[in-house]
Amino acid sequence: MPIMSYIQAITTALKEEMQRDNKVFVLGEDVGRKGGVFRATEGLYDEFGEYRVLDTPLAESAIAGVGIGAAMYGMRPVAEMQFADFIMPAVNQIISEAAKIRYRSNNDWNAPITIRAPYGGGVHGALYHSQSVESVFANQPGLKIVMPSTPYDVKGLLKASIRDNDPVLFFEHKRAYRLLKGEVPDDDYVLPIGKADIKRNGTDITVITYGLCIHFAMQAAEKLTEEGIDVHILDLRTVYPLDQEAIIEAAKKTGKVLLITEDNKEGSIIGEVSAIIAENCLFDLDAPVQRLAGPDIPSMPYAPTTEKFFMVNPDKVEKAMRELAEY
Amino acid sequence: MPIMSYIQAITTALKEEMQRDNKVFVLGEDVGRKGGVFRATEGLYDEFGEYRVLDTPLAESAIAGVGIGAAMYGMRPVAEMQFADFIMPAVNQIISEAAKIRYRSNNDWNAPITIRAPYGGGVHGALYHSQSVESVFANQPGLKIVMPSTPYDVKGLLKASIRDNDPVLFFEHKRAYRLLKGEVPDDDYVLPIGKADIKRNGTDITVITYGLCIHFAMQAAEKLTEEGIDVHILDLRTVYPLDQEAIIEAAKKTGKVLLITEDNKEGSIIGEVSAIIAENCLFDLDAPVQRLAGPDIPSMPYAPTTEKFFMVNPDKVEKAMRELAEY
Amino acid sequence: MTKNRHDKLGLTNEDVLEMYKTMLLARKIDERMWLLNRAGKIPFVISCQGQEAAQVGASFALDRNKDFVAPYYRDMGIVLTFGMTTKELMLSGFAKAEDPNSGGRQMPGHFGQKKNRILTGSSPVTTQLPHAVGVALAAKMEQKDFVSFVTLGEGSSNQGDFHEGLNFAGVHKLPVITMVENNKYAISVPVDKQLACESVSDRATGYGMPGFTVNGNDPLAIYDAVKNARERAVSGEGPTLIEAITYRLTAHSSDDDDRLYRESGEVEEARKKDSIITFAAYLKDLGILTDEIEEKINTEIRDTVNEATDYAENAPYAEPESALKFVYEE
Amino acid sequence: MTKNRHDKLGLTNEDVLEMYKTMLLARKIDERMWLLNRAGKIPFVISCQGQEAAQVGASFALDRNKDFVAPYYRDMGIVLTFGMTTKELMLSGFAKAEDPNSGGRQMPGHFGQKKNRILTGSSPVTTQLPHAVGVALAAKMEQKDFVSFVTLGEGSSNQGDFHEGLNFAGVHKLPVITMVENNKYAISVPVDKQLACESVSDRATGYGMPGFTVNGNDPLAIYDAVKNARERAVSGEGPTLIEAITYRLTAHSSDDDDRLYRESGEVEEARKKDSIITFAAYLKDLGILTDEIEEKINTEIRDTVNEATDYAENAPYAEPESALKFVYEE
Ligand SMILES: Cc1ncc(C[n+]2csc(CCOP(=O)(O)OP(=O)(O)O)c2C)c(N)n1
Ligand SMILES: Cc1ncc(C[n+]2csc(CCOP(=O)(O)OP(=O)(O)O)c2C)c(N)n1
Ligand SMILES: [Mg+2]
Ligand SMILES: [Mg+2]
Repeated sequence: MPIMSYIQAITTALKEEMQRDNKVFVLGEDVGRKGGVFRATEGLYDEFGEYRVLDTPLAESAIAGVGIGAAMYGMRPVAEMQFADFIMPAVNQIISEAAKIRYRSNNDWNAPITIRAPYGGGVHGALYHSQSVESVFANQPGLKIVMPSTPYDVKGLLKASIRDNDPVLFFEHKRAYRLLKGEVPDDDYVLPIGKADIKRNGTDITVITYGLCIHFAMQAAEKLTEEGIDVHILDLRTVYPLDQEAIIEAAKKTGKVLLITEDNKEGSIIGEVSAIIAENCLFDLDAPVQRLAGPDIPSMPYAPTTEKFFMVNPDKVEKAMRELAEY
Repeated sequence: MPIMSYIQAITTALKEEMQRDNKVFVLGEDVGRKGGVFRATEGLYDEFGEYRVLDTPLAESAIAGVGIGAAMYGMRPVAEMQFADFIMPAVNQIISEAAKIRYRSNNDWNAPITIRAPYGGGVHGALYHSQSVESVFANQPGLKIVMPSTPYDVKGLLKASIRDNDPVLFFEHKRAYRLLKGEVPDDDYVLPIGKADIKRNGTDITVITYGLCIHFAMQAAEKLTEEGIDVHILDLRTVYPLDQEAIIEAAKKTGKVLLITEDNKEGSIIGEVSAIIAENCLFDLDAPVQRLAGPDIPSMPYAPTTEKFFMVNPDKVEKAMRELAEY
Repeated sequence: MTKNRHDKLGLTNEDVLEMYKTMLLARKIDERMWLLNRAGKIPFVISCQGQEAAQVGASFALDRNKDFVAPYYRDMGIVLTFGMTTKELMLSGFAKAEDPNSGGRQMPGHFGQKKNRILTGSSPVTTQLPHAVGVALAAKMEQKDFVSFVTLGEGSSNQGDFHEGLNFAGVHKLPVITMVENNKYAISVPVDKQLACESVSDRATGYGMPGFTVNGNDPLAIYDAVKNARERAVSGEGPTLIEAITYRLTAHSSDDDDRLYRESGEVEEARKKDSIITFAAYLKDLGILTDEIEEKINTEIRDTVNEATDYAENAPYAEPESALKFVYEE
Repeated sequence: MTKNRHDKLGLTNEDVLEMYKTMLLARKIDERMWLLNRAGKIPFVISCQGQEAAQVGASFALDRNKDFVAPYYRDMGIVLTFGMTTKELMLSGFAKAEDPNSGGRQMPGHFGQKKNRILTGSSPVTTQLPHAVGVALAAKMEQKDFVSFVTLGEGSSNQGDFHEGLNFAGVHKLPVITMVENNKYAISVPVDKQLACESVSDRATGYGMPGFTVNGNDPLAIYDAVKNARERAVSGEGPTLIEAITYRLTAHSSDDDDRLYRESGEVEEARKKDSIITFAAYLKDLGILTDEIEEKINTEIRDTVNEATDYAENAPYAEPESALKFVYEE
């Protein structure tokens, strides 16, 4: 099986879907000739031409809104927001429109748009090129939010998102782009949206997280094996709507749960995960539900000292795991 | 003490603050001559003139953004979003700008803007005049979100919001406007932002909620007294950042907690409340942390059958309370 | 003596009579809705009154078998022309399950009907503009010869989506026609507190497209403008911005009291130019609308509206639990 | 023979020399930042190169003791003119605690300094425009005679905030001057794929204000335009939109490779019109910039930049825990 980076898996998924279905097209800022500021759409402009890899004016509400219109017509737009932080001008189109089109028309219309955006920190991106923005959208029925953690999942979930008949927000960790590599089959596979995935089987403590933090958790878990601590890791993969069953099962499995997000703690996605556990597994718990997250400050600063202070990393994860195991 | 409606308390607070400080001004759609679509700014145009009660063009991002600019200069704008549902075009100005101005300038600049908006359902408002939108903003350090439940709290908290040196979102339940009446002192009092308030002391179960649901909970609690069930009710009042201490104390008090919101369940503010409890009070709990909320559908429909199906009401609250008490 | 102005536009006498009938039908449905609202039977009305000529004139200039429309809440004249029935509109007014727009989920005025290519609309204003641009982008990509047509109020033309959408359309020369129905008010705010420019059409240059200001009380003038815009669009010349000067004859909605902010004299003045009266006069002067035909039309419309009202009033609401359906594909 | 053009603008020889010095200083700081970036000492640079004349010409036309500015990330020429020092800029480049813009919290180019009335800026483009309008609204409400001045790129003029902000300013005739620095590219996207109009200034009519397109390589032309706009503004005549035609001489930022999307010949061509060269030539022709003065200026600037670099490089970063401070008032 070929080994690919996380970002190569994105490009591959896009390319294969565009070859498969000529209704699929990409639009966004600098996605065309330049191939995207992260080069996620590299080569697509040459292969598919200007209109299927469309450089738009600098206007995110139009990128989303025009995409939604095209999707209602029957196209399959894949819109790129250059950074997740810059999705904010498009919030009205996403929450008021995309999320509600099927519902408000009583199933008459639908908007199969995929909106991709790189999120996350640890790349000297400062306040506005580092944010996790999923919680802004994670209370909007009608939307699905996918946040993959491996190249394999990226390809299967991006394809599933593009083929989905409802709007999907697809957030890609920008530090994962070139950091993470893994086996990605050549076949045309899709993975189910809405399903969490056990990334590691273990018996002592349960870690539930998503995105780049899966990687940190896997690293930390390896280390803790030596100390005889056996970690179970659940990758949410879809952070809205959550896979409640999988969460409940994973929590019950060990009775000790650590939730991790790179986002600020208060109001993040893992609060909901904790609530699901508190509602369904109370008597299976042997320890309070722990959360490891960024501090409640607007976003991570630029200076390396303070950026590091903010970011979740394998050491912080290992420490939190060990404490929970010893609880 | 005078008896006032919820909306009269709004108007009174605005008027008193404008009299007290001529940097305070109101801006928004139809707030001037018409006095607002709900009449919250009634009489202010006549008293303070066009520029202190400014009818703006129909453009929410400008209402927020121009307000933020004026606030940075040293004014104290109170911006009205005509319905909370229509705050979405202003999300970028609120999240990227207002929330981060103090932080990003390392305390050099600040933006003392208050943004008022009527939220909530039960008024035949359909999908776009019924939403609870707080969770969109409840993960944004730098913002404060106030959601009062009584005329008394309205006056004290709106004054506090206007005087606060940071941005405050102030959400008013539109059905409470004329439904709720209560004693409101003539004095110039302020109430602390960030502090929850015990609205009823009880020993059997704890209900934590905010806004109009406090009213439902109080009604249900009265009924249950007859059955010998004694309900403790905590009013969050500020839903971001949450008053963790008060939440922990209230949860520990009875060991049985019911969280209520009118918002859709998944990803709502009460998920975070539950997480705080799961993190801090696990061994004090005698029952799983219960949540009563709207269903996970985009918003409540227009038809009375389906609107009623969505809305939290005293009956649903009473039923949930009784079940928890009997757990 | 009144001159025939529709001949040279390629409109037959039947066409213009049909236009008038549609305008009148819209007016009569709207009037009935107000009565029902005042009688406590329906919770909300938002009116087309005063804008029917612009709506119907424009729709007649489109291809009703292939073009897409993205109407705003006042556009009863457009959706009627595009095939929505009186009964369907009444079902929507009563919020009944059978309403094709939303199954009673949305307020009246939130149009949408896929089989007639009426895009589903929402309450936040101007969001439909980029949608129409998106449909036009699809037309260009797929090399189809349809256009999309989108409307909004003059107040709504101050939203960012107006700017972003029209610039996008201009850059890519997309087949989309935008008609701003300038009815002088955005709820209580008069146009001079909304717009810094003289005419909304002044904004067209900024988006590299032609802009026209047209008398919105004259369905023929609007027809002409939209017809030309459509020709430009399908021949690849790009988008057009049209401003229709109209007047809002009712309060903003059934929740509004317009006496708070405008003089009744102003409304009286506007009523004199009401297209329902002036276009009828044009047709009468030309002998197209005879007394006999008029009576027949009136009776027909009355019957249609009565029947639709009865039907809708008696139709069932959606089941409570049906609220859970269609959040996602099922 | 070169004609003296600054006299009749009311500018002395000292003034224009000062302008030139500021332009050159901005250029030299910027060049140093690139060297530091390529040497791995600072993670990011975003340049003013090619836009200094517009920035400095405009700032000199403002009242540097009372006007407010809301610059965008390339505006080193503006903040230097408004009182930010080379050392402060270097502290920001190195993200050090002492950086007055953000204490090292933001990337370089995210300007802000209250004592000099430089509004704090962010990364999402165009959000600063409504802020400047808000400051101008305050000026009007408080009957003060200052103006606010805001800049942005031509690509950024397609954001909704441009439209909403300028219309607001136009309706209320607010004392705000907007200068779009049209450098022909928005990252990789050339201006003809960004804007449907010929000139950004074509958009002014839509906001009821005058619009001018000015040669951004000529600090005197820009000075003149902004000076007139300022007079209009303080005398209550309202806002002005100015488009400065410039060229981006560097890649978009240190993360960009512009060879992917533009020909080097195009850049070479633009370098010939570089204001640092052409304005120096003007001053030399008039005998204002002598060889002696030039050498002195160069030495001065070199020393200043060296000193600032050394200082900033050796200055401490903010403490890790300091990240927790100033979320709210403390
Ligand atoms: C984004 C948004 N903000 C506010 C509203 C509330 N609102 C509904 S209609 C309206 C006025 C619209 O005026 P205009 O665009 O001129 O259309 P008209 O009603 O006059 O036809 C307002 C403010 C809304 N629907 N959407
Ligand atoms: C809202 C938003 N979207 C995207 C970006 C990413 N971005 C940064 S600069 C830029 C191009 C800006 O072009 P222009 O306005 O012409 O200014 P220039 O850089 O050419 O001076 C883009 C797309 C951003 N900063 N903000
Ligand atoms: Mg109007
Ligand atoms: Mg540019």
